[in-house]
Amino acid sequence: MMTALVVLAGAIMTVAAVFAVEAKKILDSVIAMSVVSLVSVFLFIAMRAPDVAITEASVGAGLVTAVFLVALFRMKGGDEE
Amino acid sequence: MMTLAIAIPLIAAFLAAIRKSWGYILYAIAAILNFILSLSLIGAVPSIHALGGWKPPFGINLVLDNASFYAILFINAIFLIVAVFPDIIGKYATVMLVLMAAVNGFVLTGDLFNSFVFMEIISAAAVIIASKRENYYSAFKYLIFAGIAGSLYLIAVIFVYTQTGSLNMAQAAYFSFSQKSLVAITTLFLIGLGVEAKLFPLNGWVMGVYGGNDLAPVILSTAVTFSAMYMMGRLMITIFGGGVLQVLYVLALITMLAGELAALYQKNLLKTLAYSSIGQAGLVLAVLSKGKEPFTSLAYFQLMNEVTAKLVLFLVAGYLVYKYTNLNGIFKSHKVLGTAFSIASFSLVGFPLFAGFQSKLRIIMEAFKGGDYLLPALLLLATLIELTYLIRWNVRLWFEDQVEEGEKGSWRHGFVAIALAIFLVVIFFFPNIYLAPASKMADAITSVSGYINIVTSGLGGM
Amino acid sequence: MRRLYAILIAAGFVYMMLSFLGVVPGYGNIDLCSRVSSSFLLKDVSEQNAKNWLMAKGLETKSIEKVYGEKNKEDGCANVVTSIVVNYRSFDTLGEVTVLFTAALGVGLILGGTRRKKYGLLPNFVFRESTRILVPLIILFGAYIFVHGHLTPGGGFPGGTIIAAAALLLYLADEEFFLSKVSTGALEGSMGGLYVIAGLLGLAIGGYFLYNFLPTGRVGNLISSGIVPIVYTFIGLKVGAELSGLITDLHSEEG
Amino acid sequence: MAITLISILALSVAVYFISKLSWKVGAVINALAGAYLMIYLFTLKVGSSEVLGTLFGEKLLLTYTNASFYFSFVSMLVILAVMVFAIKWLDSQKYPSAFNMFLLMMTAASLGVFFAGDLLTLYIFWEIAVLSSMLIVPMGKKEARRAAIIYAVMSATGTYMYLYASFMIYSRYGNFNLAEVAKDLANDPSMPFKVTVYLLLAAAGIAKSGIFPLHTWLRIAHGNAPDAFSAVLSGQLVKLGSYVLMLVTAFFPTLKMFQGLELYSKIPSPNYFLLALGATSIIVGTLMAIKQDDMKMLIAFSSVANGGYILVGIATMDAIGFEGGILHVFNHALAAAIIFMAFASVVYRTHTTKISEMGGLIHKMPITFISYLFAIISLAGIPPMSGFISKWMIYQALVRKGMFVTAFIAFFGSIGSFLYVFRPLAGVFLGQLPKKYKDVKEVPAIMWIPMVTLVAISFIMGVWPFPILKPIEAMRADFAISPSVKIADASNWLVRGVTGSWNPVIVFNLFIIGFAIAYLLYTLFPKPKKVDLLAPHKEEGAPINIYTGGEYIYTPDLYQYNTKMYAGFERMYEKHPSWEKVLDMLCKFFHDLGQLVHGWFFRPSPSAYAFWTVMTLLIVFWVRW
Amino acid sequence: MVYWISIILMGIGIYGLLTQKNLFKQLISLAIIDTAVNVFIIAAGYVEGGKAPIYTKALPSFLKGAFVDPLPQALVLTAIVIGVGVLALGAALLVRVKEKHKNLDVENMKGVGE
Repeated sequence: MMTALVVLAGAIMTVAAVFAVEAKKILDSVIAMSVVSLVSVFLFIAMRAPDVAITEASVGAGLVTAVFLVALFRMKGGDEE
Repeated sequence: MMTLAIAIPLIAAFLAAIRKSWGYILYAIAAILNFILSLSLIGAVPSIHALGGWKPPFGINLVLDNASFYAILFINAIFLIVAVFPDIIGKYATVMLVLMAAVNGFVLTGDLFNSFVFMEIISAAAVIIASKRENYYSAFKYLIFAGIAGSLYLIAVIFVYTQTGSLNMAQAAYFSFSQKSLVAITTLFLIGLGVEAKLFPLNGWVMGVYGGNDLAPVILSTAVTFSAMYMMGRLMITIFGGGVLQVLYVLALITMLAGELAALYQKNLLKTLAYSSIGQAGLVLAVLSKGKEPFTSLAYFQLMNEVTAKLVLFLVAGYLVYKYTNLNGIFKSHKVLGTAFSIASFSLVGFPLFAGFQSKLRIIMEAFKGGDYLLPALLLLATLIELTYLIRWNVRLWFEDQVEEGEKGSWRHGFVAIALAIFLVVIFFFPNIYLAPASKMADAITSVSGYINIVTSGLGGM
Repeated sequence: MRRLYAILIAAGFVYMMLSFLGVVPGYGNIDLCSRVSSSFLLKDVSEQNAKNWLMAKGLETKSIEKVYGEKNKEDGCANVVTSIVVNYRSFDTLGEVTVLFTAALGVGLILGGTRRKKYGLLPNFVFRESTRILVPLIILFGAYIFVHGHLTPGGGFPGGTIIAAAALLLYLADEEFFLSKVSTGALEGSMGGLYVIAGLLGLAIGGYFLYNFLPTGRVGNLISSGIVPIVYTFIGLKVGAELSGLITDLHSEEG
Repeated sequence: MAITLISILALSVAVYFISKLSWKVGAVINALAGAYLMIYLFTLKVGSSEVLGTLFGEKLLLTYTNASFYFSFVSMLVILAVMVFAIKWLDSQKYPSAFNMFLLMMTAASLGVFFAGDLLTLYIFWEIAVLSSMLIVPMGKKEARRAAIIYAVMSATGTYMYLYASFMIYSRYGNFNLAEVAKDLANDPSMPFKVTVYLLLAAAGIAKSGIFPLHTWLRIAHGNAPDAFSAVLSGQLVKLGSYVLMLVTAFFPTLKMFQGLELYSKIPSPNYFLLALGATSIIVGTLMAIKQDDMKMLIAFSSVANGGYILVGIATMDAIGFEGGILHVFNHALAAAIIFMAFASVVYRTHTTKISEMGGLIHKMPITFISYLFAIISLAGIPPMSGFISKWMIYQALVRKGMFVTAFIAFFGSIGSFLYVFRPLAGVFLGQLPKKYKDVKEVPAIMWIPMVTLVAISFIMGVWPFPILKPIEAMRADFAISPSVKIADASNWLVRGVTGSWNPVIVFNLFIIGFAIAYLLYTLFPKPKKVDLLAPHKEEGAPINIYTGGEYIYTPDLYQYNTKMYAGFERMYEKHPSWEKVLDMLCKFFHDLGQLVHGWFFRPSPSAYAFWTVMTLLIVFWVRW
Repeated sequence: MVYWISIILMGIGIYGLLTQKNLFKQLISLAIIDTAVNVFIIAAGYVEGGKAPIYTKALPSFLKGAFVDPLPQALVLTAIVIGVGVLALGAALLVRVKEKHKNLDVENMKGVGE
């Protein structure tokens, strides 16, 4: 059961990571990156690391995404020109 | 006591965050205190400090042996010298304080993960310093490099942990790794440290960062480089004894030639010097990678000479490049700065009467004694190239027809530069000022059992 | 073509890492007794013979003694990760705080301004008002997380981030909102200073920097584990202030 | 010796600050120091030895030998003359204080080179000499800045080869001491080692004395350096190279070292290689000198040729050749110094070095002219002056060894030298005086006295060469160069050669008689009338020039007869292959390589950085796994 | 298993660094590498059947297999925060790069010079 979930998480992460790298719009990339982070939170929980999971969820996924989005917003879309 | 070397600048940095205007004063105080402190530490060599009272393999420990003692002494002296220039430091005083704490910590620490943390602080602070004068793109490139390197370094640390079960350097030094794990660990560490140590081809950031403003080269090419070279020796020689040194040797030789060649092509003074510091780093690494005694001490001797000379060169160059747009014949108006610049560059080339002569010739001599005919040949070729562009710059700055009116120079720059330049001449006549510390450092670096002994005997009271 | 090469190189990297995996013990199949963490778990670091450890002898398989509810078991943290982060390896955490401090400082130096940058986007009324209600709750939640760091998962960093999230919310909700850099700076500076001073107190009292000089109490109690919750509070406030400052900097412009 | 050298080095720094107050005082102090050193040379005892200090655990030795004496004496002669000359001349210079300092520093360092008893000491003083002279060169014309760089690089190329070889020697024998090394080399069984060391050591001399593959710096450096300093460069510094070449070929027992490698008439092939380089330099120097329009560059190329003569003489491994070569050091030093000082005087007054822009200065600057005339007679090797004797001795050696090709080249060089020395003579001193130099005066006495003194010495040594041959004989005895015949025979007024002997006194008397007859004829016949080149017909008042067949001359420069003086001869090798171009290409190659490295590794975007990082990782992994 | 995931993620991150010309994408690739390394570290401390290293009233009786390794978790905690610091710094730099060079695409950036 757990193994299957981990495999699924891995698949999601891989797809999201590829999408983050290859997406045309940077906004999509940032969101895909935060998906990678969020799914990694699941992996951390699966590996019995609740502290890390909380930190990754708030700091890694939350804050980084927020900072990236604000920065992106400030630049008014890095990929349009 | 030795934790104070990290605590003082750190607390000063936090205080400086409260009021920005305190920055420079706090920096100056911390630099002075730290220098006095590192001088006073001589009585404590060798010893360890277990942080939080937790014994070494469990907790983090700081190791003060001859190598780390002289390294922090040298590094804090550089920070003290930089403290003379409030106009260079400007609003970057807080960052400089953090950097000071981090470099001291990086040198003193006896714990692998802790060294990673300090390395990351160093790179973060260095990126900020590099972004001075709107040099953002170069700083970003540096950040990407440091990011990759940091990740690889972290993986290497974890590999060590899975093998030895602890993060302690002394334990890693004692532990007998399997051949394959040693290869994995040292390869990753080599790349991780290579970025800071300017190993080819991981040194692409150097040109942009050193060439972009006046603060970055002054501190990054001196104190940070010194700490990186120290760590290179500690990890590659003391802790993981020898495995990767042949590869390092080859890469370092390429570094030396590549740096000098690129400097030959470069037309911007700061960038030329940046490349030259790559070349010199290559030389130091090549000698260091011999991993045996006379070479290690000579590597640090050469490093000290190079760092002193580079400090002068970058101080003068940074000052002039941002004061004038056309540097032709500018030394006619800045005779003192010019003299210091010339002396430092001659020392770098290795003309007699200057410090570089002592270290370079000793390196050649020892290499021949060890039956290595390649290193001297390449060293001399690199020196020839180095001489070409340094003489070119000297001639241009002294003798070309002056285009811009010279202004009155800064006495701080003049005083510090000429004092250091005279010191370089003094070193030629009394090389032991540098050579004795360097050989003590080298003794400590090359002696694995000595390092383990320091840690285990430090456990006595616990 | 470029992509093909990139894939080849990335594949080479993956191959290398997989080869390196051979030296790491298999997934989930590790022996804690050979690692220092066993002592962290058992809270018997001070009883271990460090010299033997250094000589890589390790522990024999030991049955776990009663830890929960015991008095004066070393640092007395129920959450072993916290006990490592803030006690056994507190120095790393000091470094970590410094990295964040440096980053916030750097963002301030690179972007910092004295005026709010306006985008001309007016958030709607519901969002703005609900934010006002939510913010105190969020801050309280953050505070809870770092105060309970030694008992439950979480701690100073997530707690601080949650506080910063409140600040972010305020920025999104209100075009005019602008935190004073002086106040956040003062808070982060003083908290960081207090952390170092706590360490120096340890040096003065116990002879070791960051020494846990307070009584550690019973494992599992809120008032336990000496300076750990205090330090985590410092960290939480500091991180909160720092990240709020960082977000402020991202929203500011030179004026 | 040690104390003297070090105090002179220290004095040089003091001279800088004194010169800041008054450069004239500094120049006088320089001259006094030079005079002191000159006297000091005669007080030293040959064979005495001193320890300068220790470096890397090795003693730095100073040894005073006959060779040291001879070379130092020649150097001091030139330097002292220039130092006196500079007392007045410096007022035309931009950096008098620095000039004084570096000149004195260079003097001390050069003496250090000649006194050096081991390879390391020689290297140290050598580098100081190069460094201080390299800093004087860019004080000259605009081009001089480039010249200084080229000079430094060429010199360093040789020096680093030398350094490499000295450490090879040290790692093998554990010794830097020249005498010991000579012994060890004689007994060393490894031929490749000996050949390598020999050639690498010689490289320093080749670079310094401007022998063929590394000769290009002479043209640009001598041509553009401050005028009086060109005299030192050509007269003295180049002789450091000759000294090293003498050390490696004659002081090291090459005949014994390279036993079995004899190529032709008992000359070992490495020596023969050097000899061939010397011969090539004679050709290149002569041919290029003929082409030059700039008088200083012309003499610079003649220095290449004369360096070739010296090397050919030394490398013949024959007693008379050796003596000829060494004597040529003296002759060329004096001649070149006089010529460059004469040029400096001309430039001091006219501010140009272009031959085609000058003319007719003989009436304005007669003493300079006389000095120059005597110097070129010596340089071209025409009998009454000393230059002939050394060349004659070299020919003798070549004939004895049966090296007719080299002998032919040497003769050719001699003939060529008639051509090129005549060009400045005609262009600068003879012919029409351009209008702008109407008010040119002779240089002051303090400037011409050193010139005339050197002329006198050169002249006397031409008539009575035995005093200067004495130390050379002693050197030859020291180095035990066969055959050990007596060459300088003072009691019979003879210099003994192979095909005959040379009696300089008789020759001198013959020349005096010839000169008297010529003078008689000159006074008997009517004197030519002097007219202005553009003189119009006074009678008609029309602007018609009487010398150009009805055409008015718009550009009189073209009709100056020394413009393209040897045009026909030059046309023969107009499109000559230029070694300078080859070296330029080499420079460009390194430059491009730097650009490549820069572009590949340092300039690019973060992607490329990631690429190199991962590639390095993979390569290291692949190498080590 | 998790090792594989993390290593493949690292590979993707490196692929991103190699191919993407947009600086923001490169920063994102770096973030992915960071995450992957964190997963790797936690995986190196996982014990099959172990519990989270927090003491509660329900006590295990043996050390072996009772808990997962807490040390890597502590390290990752630090590493995450460090990563965030670096990434935030990078984002701030990018804002300025965009302002100064008008574009984040490496090939279209203006005024980068040599």
